[in-house]
Amino acid sequence: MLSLESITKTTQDWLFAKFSPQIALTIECVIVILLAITLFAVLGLVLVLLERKVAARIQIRLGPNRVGPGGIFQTAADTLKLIMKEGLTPDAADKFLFNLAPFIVMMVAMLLLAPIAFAKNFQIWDINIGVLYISSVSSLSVIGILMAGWASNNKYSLLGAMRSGAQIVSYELSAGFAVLTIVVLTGSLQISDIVAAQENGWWLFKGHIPVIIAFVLYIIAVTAETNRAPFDLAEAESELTAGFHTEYSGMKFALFFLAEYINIFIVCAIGATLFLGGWMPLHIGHWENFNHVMDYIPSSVWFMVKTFFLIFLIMWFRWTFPRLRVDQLLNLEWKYLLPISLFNLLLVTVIAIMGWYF
Amino acid sequence: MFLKDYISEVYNGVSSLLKGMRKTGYYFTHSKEIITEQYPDNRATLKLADRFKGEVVMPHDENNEHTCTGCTACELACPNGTIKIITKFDITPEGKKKKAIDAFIYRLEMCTLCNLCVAACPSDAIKMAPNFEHSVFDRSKLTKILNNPGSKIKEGIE
Amino acid sequence: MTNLAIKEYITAHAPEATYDETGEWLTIMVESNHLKPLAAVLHGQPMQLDFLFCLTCVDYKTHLTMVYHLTSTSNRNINIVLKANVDRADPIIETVSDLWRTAEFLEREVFEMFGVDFLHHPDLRKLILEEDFKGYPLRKDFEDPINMIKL
Amino acid sequence: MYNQTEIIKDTTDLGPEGELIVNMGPQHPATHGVLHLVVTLNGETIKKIEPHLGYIHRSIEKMCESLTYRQFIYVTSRMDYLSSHINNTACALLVEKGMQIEVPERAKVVRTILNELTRIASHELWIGAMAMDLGAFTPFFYAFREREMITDIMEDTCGARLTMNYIVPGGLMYDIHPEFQTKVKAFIKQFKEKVTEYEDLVTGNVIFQSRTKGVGILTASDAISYGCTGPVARGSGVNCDIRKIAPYDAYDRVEFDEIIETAGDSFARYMVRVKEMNQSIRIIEQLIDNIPEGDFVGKTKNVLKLAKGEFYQRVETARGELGVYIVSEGGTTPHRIKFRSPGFSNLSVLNHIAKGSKIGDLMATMGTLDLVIPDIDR
Repeated sequence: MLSLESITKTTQDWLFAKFSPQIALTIECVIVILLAITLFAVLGLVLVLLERKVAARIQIRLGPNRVGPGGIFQTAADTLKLIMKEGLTPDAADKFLFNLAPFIVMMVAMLLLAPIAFAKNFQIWDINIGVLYISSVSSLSVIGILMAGWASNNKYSLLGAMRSGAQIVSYELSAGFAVLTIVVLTGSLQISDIVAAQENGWWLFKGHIPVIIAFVLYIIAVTAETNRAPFDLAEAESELTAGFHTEYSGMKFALFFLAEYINIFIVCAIGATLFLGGWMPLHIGHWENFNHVMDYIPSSVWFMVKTFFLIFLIMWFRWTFPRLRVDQLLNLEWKYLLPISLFNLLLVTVIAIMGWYF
Repeated sequence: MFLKDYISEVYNGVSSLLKGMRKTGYYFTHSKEIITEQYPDNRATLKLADRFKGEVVMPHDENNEHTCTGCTACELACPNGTIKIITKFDITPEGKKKKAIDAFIYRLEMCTLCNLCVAACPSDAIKMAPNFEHSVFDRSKLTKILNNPGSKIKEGIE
Repeated sequence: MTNLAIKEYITAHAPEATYDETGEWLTIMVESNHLKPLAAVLHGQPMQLDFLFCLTCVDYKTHLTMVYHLTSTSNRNINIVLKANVDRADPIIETVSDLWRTAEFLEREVFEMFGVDFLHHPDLRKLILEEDFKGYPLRKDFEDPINMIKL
Repeated sequence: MYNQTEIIKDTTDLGPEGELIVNMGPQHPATHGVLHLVVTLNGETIKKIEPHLGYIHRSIEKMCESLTYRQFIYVTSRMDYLSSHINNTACALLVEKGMQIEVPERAKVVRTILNELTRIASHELWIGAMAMDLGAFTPFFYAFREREMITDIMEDTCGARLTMNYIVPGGLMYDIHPEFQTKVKAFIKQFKEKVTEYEDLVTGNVIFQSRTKGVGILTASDAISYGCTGPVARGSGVNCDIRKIAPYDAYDRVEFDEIIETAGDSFARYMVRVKEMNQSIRIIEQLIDNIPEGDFVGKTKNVLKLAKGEFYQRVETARGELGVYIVSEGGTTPHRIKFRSPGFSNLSVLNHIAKGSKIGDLMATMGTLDLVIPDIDR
């Protein structure tokens, strides 16, 4: 069966047979970069369309349906429009920072792609501190947002950026604790180890209620971290017009937009890896036949299905709930999520030490 | 006590959120609830209410005759000067002069579609038509002459 | 409270007031400099006309008339129209915005539309028109050649 | 209003203690039109709000001075366009009062039904816009689905969806549509089924409640002093329903409750409007099967002339008390006409109740005041 693993393996063997190791590695790097950029573009197009379709269905509408069959080329047309638009820079803006900010946000999103296992043995970089790397790099994105808000020299942008700063810094904590529960259970920070530990069942099912709580906390925290409704205070359309990207237009705006969706994809991919077993197929106890059938589905499909399920969940939140107020947002974190996640971590540690999980 | 309140608060909050998600989830999975009207595509089947006030028209019968006597009641009733009537004098076969309209000028761009002219008309010469696709490339096309060229007043209308 | 009792009560406080009962509600006419004290009396006990539901000005070409429509939220049957003539050339009247806060905005509107000057108003600026607008649009002699209002 | 240079000067200067002056509007997603608020902020906290009006001022009062008593009614549809029917009713009632025109029973009942339908439509739109102000986009579409049924009914009977101009002095312009009753009944059925959705999505939602409860508190005495009417005042516990105080049309023969909430916060104002929709349904249910037969318009002269004098008519629109004050000199046109619009007074209280709250609270407060800018500017 043709799998992503065999493709990468043959490519690598062929490259190392043909060229010296240094050149082969360089070519591999170029291929990976090209693939990553392609993935970005495709994900951006697909996720924006998906969001619009989900929103439309929830809002008893049809959604985009004019460009191409069922409107599938709508986002491509939108991208074309954004590329052709002039990227305005306000007169009073700090021009260097203003133009730099979207790229910082974008780069952070790209860096996060490295340790994600898309399929069995299909990973850019299986770093041994994968989870730590993710949580540390993802917190960098706030710098880009603050930079954009400050450099725009617009009061709405500034307010949005400051809100975003407070929000991301606080929600990092619960997201970190939720991730830590899995690290405690697995005993490793490496992504491949975490996936391998879920071979006989996903942590969501193995780890009793504490892991389910951790999963819920994780989803809430990453929704906040990616500035998605109901925590979209940084943008807060009805309050701050567009928040930190009020002054951006054209492709610079598109980069922010793209980065938002890429971030959603990444946090959902990490969520899927940690709690839903990444590319691991669904295995149930001793049902050998069932497990065999499940094994026939390619691992990349498993990964994508889980990720998109989580993405759908986050979109579902967005189109159902009203937005929180800024002080309520921080209340929710410091008064509810943080105590619960601390207590939860304690429970999980007890479970892990006593070996009470399956 | 504090802990009990805390837990019930969290429980009530989460359950209210889930209730909302169930509602939106219901609509997500039931595509028959979609109410979008695909307007330019459904023009053939689109039916407006018969009373819809789209624009003022002057109905003519098959002999190209209307019932407007040129009394200017509609012009007086109009609150914003949309209607202008230019009259002329026809010579009837008996040799008598008879007042008739030369042009019934109607400026759609000024019309607020209030129906006061139709209500004021003593001989039911004008009525509201359910047309709504009024956009044109030139504003002057919105100034219309409602009586057809060569049209006459119907016999017996005074 | 009947109209007669109201009239007696008001006459006790403002003897110069004149009355008109031809309309739907009792109308009291006073001099512009007596308006504020009378308004304070009406606002206080026992009348308690605490609800100013309309404040406007009418241009009679010879003079301007300020019109105040008052009612009481505790007794909705009492409706009183208070009127005061002001000079057209130099319209000045005391503000009532300290009694009824709603008058603050309504008086600003009258100020720019009729040019009536309200003494002791906390924030008498234009509300609707531009700062440098000349003329008083709702006066009868106002003509704007550019933005035609009359048909 | 400032001119261009002054805006720039005014807003780039930081006030004392790092105050931030933000121009919200005339183009802002939450001001629903061209309301311009100059908001002084200290961080996220609002220190002062100053409304600047006039962006859509059409001088309707001056316009009406040159229109006859038949003609001026259509202009009032353009004031508070969400309750245009009720505005028209106010004007027609005033002319009827001034000329002692006898209105047929049928016209009275139909007017009452249409007024209540208008009120429901206005509240439906408000509920959607309110939820959207707070960041929930979906209820807007659900609310519009129900509102669409009302506009369809209006289209059938009045020939227009928003600015109807169906009411003339003396009665109605033409008789109701033959299917009017069945359509209204179908609407009532659907409305009763779907109104629970707002309960699930908006009213019961913990985020919505925490956003609105205790926000923008208006006390009863302030509500009276600031001249607030309608749901804004009733949310603070002030009895001010003109339909009860001075019944007009067929309101004196129907049973309904005046909704009073005493909390005075945004949630109370929200609840008043939601409950009012149910009361409107109750009124319609009482009348819809008992529309009397007969003429739909009373006998009127061709040229309407009001007697010399002053006339005042109050009606309850969806936003509060609308007063029409006409000074007549005995001619065919009014000498002076004044519209006491509910939004104008309700707006004046905004600074008072939103001061000291957060920017997010301003949206909730402003949303529950239910401002319609053409109504404020006239």
